[in-house]
Amino acid sequence: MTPPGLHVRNASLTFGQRALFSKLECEFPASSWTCLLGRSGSGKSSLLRMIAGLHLPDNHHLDLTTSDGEALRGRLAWMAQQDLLVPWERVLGNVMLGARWRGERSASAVARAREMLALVGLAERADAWPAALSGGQRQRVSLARTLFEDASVVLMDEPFSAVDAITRLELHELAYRLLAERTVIMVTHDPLEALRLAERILVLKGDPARLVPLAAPETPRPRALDDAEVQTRQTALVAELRETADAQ
Amino acid sequence: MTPPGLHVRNASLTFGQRALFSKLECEFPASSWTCLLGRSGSGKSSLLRMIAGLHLPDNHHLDLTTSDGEALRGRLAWMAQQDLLVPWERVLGNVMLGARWRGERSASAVARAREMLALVGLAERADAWPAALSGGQRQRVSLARTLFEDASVVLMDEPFSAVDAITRLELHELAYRLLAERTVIMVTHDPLEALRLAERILVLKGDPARLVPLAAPETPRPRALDDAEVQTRQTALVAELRETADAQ
Amino acid sequence: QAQTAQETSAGNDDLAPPQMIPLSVMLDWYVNPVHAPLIIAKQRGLFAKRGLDVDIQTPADPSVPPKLVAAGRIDLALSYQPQLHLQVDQGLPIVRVGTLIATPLNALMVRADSGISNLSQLKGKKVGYSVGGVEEVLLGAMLEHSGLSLDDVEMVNVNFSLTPALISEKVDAVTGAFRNFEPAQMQQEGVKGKAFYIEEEGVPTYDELIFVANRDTLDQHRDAYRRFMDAIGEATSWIINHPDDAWQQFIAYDDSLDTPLNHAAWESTLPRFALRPAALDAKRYRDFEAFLLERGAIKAQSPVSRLAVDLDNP
Amino acid sequence: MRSEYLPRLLRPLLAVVILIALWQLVITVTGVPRYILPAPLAVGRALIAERALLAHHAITTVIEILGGLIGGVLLGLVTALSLARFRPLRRTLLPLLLVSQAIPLFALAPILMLWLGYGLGPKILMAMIIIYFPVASTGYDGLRQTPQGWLDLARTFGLNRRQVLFRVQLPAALPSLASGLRMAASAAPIGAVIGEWVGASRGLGFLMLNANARLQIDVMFAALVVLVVFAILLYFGVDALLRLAMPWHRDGVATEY
Amino acid sequence: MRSEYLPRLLRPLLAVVILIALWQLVITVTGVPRYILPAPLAVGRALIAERALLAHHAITTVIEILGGLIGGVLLGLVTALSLARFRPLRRTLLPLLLVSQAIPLFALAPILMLWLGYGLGPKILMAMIIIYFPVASTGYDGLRQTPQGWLDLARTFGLNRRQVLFRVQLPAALPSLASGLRMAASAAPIGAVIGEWVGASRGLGFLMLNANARLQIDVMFAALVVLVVFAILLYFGVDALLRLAMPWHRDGVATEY
Ligand SMILES: Nc1ncnc2c1ncn2[C@@H]1O[C@H](COP(=O)(O)OP(=O)(O)OP(=O)(O)O)[C@@H](O)[C@H]1O
Ligand SMILES: Nc1ncnc2c1ncn2[C@@H]1O[C@H](COP(=O)(O)OP(=O)(O)OP(=O)(O)O)[C@@H](O)[C@H]1O
Ligand SMILES: [Mg+2]
Ligand SMILES: [Mg+2]
Repeated sequence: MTPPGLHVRNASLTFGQRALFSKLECEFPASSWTCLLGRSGSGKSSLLRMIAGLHLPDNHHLDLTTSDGEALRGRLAWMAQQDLLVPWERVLGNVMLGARWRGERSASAVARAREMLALVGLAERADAWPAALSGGQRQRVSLARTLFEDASVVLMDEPFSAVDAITRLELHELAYRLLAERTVIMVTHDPLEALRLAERILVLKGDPARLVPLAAPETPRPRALDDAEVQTRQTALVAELRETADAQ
Repeated sequence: MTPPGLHVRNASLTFGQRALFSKLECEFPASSWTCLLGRSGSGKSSLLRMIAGLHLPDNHHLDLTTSDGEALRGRLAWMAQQDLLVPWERVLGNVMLGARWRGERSASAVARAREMLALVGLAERADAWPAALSGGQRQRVSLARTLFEDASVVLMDEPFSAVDAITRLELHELAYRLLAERTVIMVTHDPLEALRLAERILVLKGDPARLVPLAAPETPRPRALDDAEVQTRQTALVAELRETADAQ
Repeated sequence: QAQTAQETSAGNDDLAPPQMIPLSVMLDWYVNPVHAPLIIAKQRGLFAKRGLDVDIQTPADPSVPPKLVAAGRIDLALSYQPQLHLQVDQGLPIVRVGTLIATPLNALMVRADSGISNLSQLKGKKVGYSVGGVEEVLLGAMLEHSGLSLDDVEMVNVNFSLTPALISEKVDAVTGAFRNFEPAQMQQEGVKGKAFYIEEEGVPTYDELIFVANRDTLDQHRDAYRRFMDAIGEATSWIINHPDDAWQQFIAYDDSLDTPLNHAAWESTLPRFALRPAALDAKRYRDFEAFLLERGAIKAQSPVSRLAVDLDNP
Repeated sequence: MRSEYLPRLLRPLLAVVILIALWQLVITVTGVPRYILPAPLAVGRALIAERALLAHHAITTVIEILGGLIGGVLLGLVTALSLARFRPLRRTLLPLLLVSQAIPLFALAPILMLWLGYGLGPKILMAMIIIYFPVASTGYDGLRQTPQGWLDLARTFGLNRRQVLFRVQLPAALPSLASGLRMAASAAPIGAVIGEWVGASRGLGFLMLNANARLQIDVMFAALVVLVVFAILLYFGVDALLRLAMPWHRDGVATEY
Repeated sequence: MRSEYLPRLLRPLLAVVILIALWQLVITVTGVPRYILPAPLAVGRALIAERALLAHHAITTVIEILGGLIGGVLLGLVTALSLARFRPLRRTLLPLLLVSQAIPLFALAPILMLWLGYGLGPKILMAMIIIYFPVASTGYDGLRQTPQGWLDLARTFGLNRRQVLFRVQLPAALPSLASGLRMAASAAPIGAVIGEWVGASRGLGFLMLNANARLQIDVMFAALVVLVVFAILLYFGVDALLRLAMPWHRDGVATEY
């Protein structure tokens, strides 16, 4: 099960009169980790949804080809910007929701779900209802659910936005470890986070937006925050982002 | 309308068997800006809710006195961790929701709401339904709604978690400007954010948790990210947070 | 019952158990004293004695039984002569095969204290009725007999609540009341009623309760129906000869029949039973058909032979 | 939306055609006699021949339906709001409401008629009673399920209980309430008709009883058709109104899957 | 919960007391005659005197109610699921459903009797028809309002339409469906009774009509009381079951405000 690379062509999205982007093209090599940045409202979540093959309320179009020519369906995990926990399953049930919903019943799935839950630091809350979790805990359950899927292509929309700085660093390590060799596209707002984890950085900017590639550090990941390269590139990345802001 | 200071005593919170904290005491001086940090699930949101006088599902207690002896009700604005936009009002209606719900109808309110919306960069989306907003846009509407209230005590729960780095810096300036002289308590996960904005920093840590005060820089706010003091204190703050992690 | 079964088998030459003919009969309404001959015949085994296995059913709506007969779902139904004319006119293949009550029971009732002693005093009053199909026609005839017309009164459908509507003075008169029942009912509630008998007010006399059968299958069942009427006749005689025993047997059919009101109605119903249930008075049917045609209630005049048969004189 | 406009209208027409075909099929297959179930054509003829009569009676029924609908919806809303507002009321009032539902109208009808006479009043009341419960019940269910976050927000905004009820809980309950309103709309005609059976001298229910007793089954079914058309128009009318009242409410989303 | 237990049971009792007091008051004030509305005491006496009769008829009715409830709920669910599953069906099927609701049952009665005879069948069918619509209607409303996010999630999980319907939309629709089920429960007894009016020789509805025809109004009201008790028990029973089925569902939250 080697993860496929993705090739996106002719990605266009229009809401009413407003074209968010049109005819975007980009490549996500197999087993690469790409971070997608951009201003709030620039269309990052929408692009991720389109790659995941999800419905959008207005005109949109995207041609997707995989490097191995197989369909993406069934090999993909998507972590939404909202946690999307279902209230009628307990925390453990939410982690193994994919298996539950597909009707795969096995003891190993439960064990795996417990393991994922432990990895995100919520082992004790397995039997709680989602309503009894804090915001950051919910996000971690959602992350555990995504990791549980063990998919070869993983799309994550701001997966660490609601957790504290320390937990975030821990989760970076975790995600890096569990998603090594997968094709990952991750939307993030935090330039440092992108610089820690990304092999490739794309910035969605302009109106209509284009995808601007940015050089990521070459050092091994996950990079330390005080990695010299991280520090230097951060300035460039922030400048790049800011430039978008002024253009808008 | 000088903002009151707050004095919290005997703050206790227990969920089932687990005491999150008990008999906490702390002081929020009038017109001060306090940042509250802590690990995910440590009880920050709950503490904020209790100060706001909101219901919690289990055993909780808190004695609150204001420096001017008057009740807090009606002088308080609370921005929740979730955006809490109501789907049946358009964006503009959501910004002026407090006025709407209280039945205050005035042209000046509309003008003020438009102004707030413009300040958070969403002037053009005034007539959109909340469902048509991106995650960061929703959070900005929620922020605009909190600022619209023009309250003398402002409680904010991770108000900038869903916006990109640049927008976040802009919103820092905005919040600082509009909330100068107010008594502000802000929960945040980002140590840098706390160091940019806070006059006082409190870390909720331990089990059961205590409130550990931390020195904030003395330089005028909002501090630049490359402010030397910010940089040095950041290390201390992260260390403090991490220590919590290890203790847990 | 075992005894009667023995009697029947004794009458038969072969030793095989007697072939009982199942017969389903649907009453017009819940069991009440007007159904006494049927109930008594059943209670005393008079049907079984004649090789009939009679199943008595009750509807909640009197308009349903004739339809079920026409559709061949049940064999016999109790209905009313005026309705029969309408039903035949509408093409229902049904025909009268016997009579249970041979006079009208229908009456127009007012409160005794209303001061109405003559139908001409109904001008401008409210008249309650229970929709049956011919009330307007009958009331129209009665009013014209007294020099009024239908336009002089207001008719209100009170749907089976005749007595309450009258007692509480929501209406000034009710038509379609049964003379054996409603007066007793009013009496029981302490209100004296006054009845106007419709055959005395310009309406041709008719058979109130009749048995109807499906015309198309009549010949197959003629023999069974004949035996059925025979049993009804025997029951009727017995009731008239032994009214008190009959009452006891009647309430034994169903405990809940034992009410003072039913007892009062029982007394006033006895004289009304047809003593010769199978006998046909053809003139009544001819006259009533003509009456209805004249008043525009039916489209065409049917010959008596389509309306009613005398089972013994085919 | 877009160019689907025609099919949108065509589908209900299709439903009608299917219904009539089904109807005819039942007659052909089961051979049910025409005095029990008349053929569609006969009913069509009666509809045309008796249009004046039908219109005459329909007017009364329409007034009763609308009166009952307005009254029932208002009463239902007031009940739902009171139940949501005054918590201690609930366990006391709810059983009473259930009683009001569990009593077959025919048992109440004579009583109502005797008190209110045989005018429009009791029929409107009957329609109201029928409509009342779905509105009160779904309304109350909607009101008590307001997401806690909005209630918290309302509290910090300094709203009083009344304002919370009307400005927060009520709009939040709209989707649930809409469900009850749609149901109420389709039940309203039956309410009016039941009222007419118990005592009336006009109206489609009265006409049906009368035609039934006279074995003019085609006329009875013609009245029935008119009644059914009312129910359907009312349902879709209320549905359209609700859509207008909830412009933010995307629905049928699930089917986009 | 906690020590409120007693008051919880006391309140409904209070409701009963209020109801009886109200009833007696109506009689005292309006002087309504006993053949229209008997005094509570008379009905109480009838309840005791005729307990064997009532029990005899109640058994039949209970069977009809339960049969109708089970059948109606199942049929309603199947309808709601089909409507949600097959979008094009909607505009065609929905009017047909409405027709089924808008036809007064009495018009159908002879037809049903013709086909199904006088047994339990037609009564259960009638109860089913009455119960069916609230379930189908609220179920469908709930199913089509599934939050889009969960549907998206289901899609990326690779679920097929069937799985989405049963594992995502159905649980998401439960709170809405519960509303309909509660309504259906309280309507079930009426459905059975109406079925009995159409033609029966046993059951509380038969007993009521029979007693009514004989002006044994106290017996009729005694049967009514039994019926009402059934409706209330059924409502609270279904409510309790629904709470068990939705352990995550905090409700009455609004009243915590
Ligand atoms: N209803 C409840 N029942 C049991 N535990 C609860 C309930 N609500 C919250 N908790 C627990 O209380 C703790 C504090 O929650 P709170 O939302 O205050 O955390 P927080 O500090 O804001 O976390 P985060 O940074 O993730 O938002 C969490 O561990 C949570 O699991
Ligand atoms: N239904 C809709 N109708 C109109 N505009 C919409 C609709 N949905 C989204 N948009 C707009 O599309 C844009 C892109 O939204 P998207 O969620 O992709 O942004 P994003 O880059 O993820 O932003 P954020 O960082 O704030 O999450 C936003 O400006 C949003 O307002
Ligand atoms: Mg986004
Ligand atoms: Mg929190």
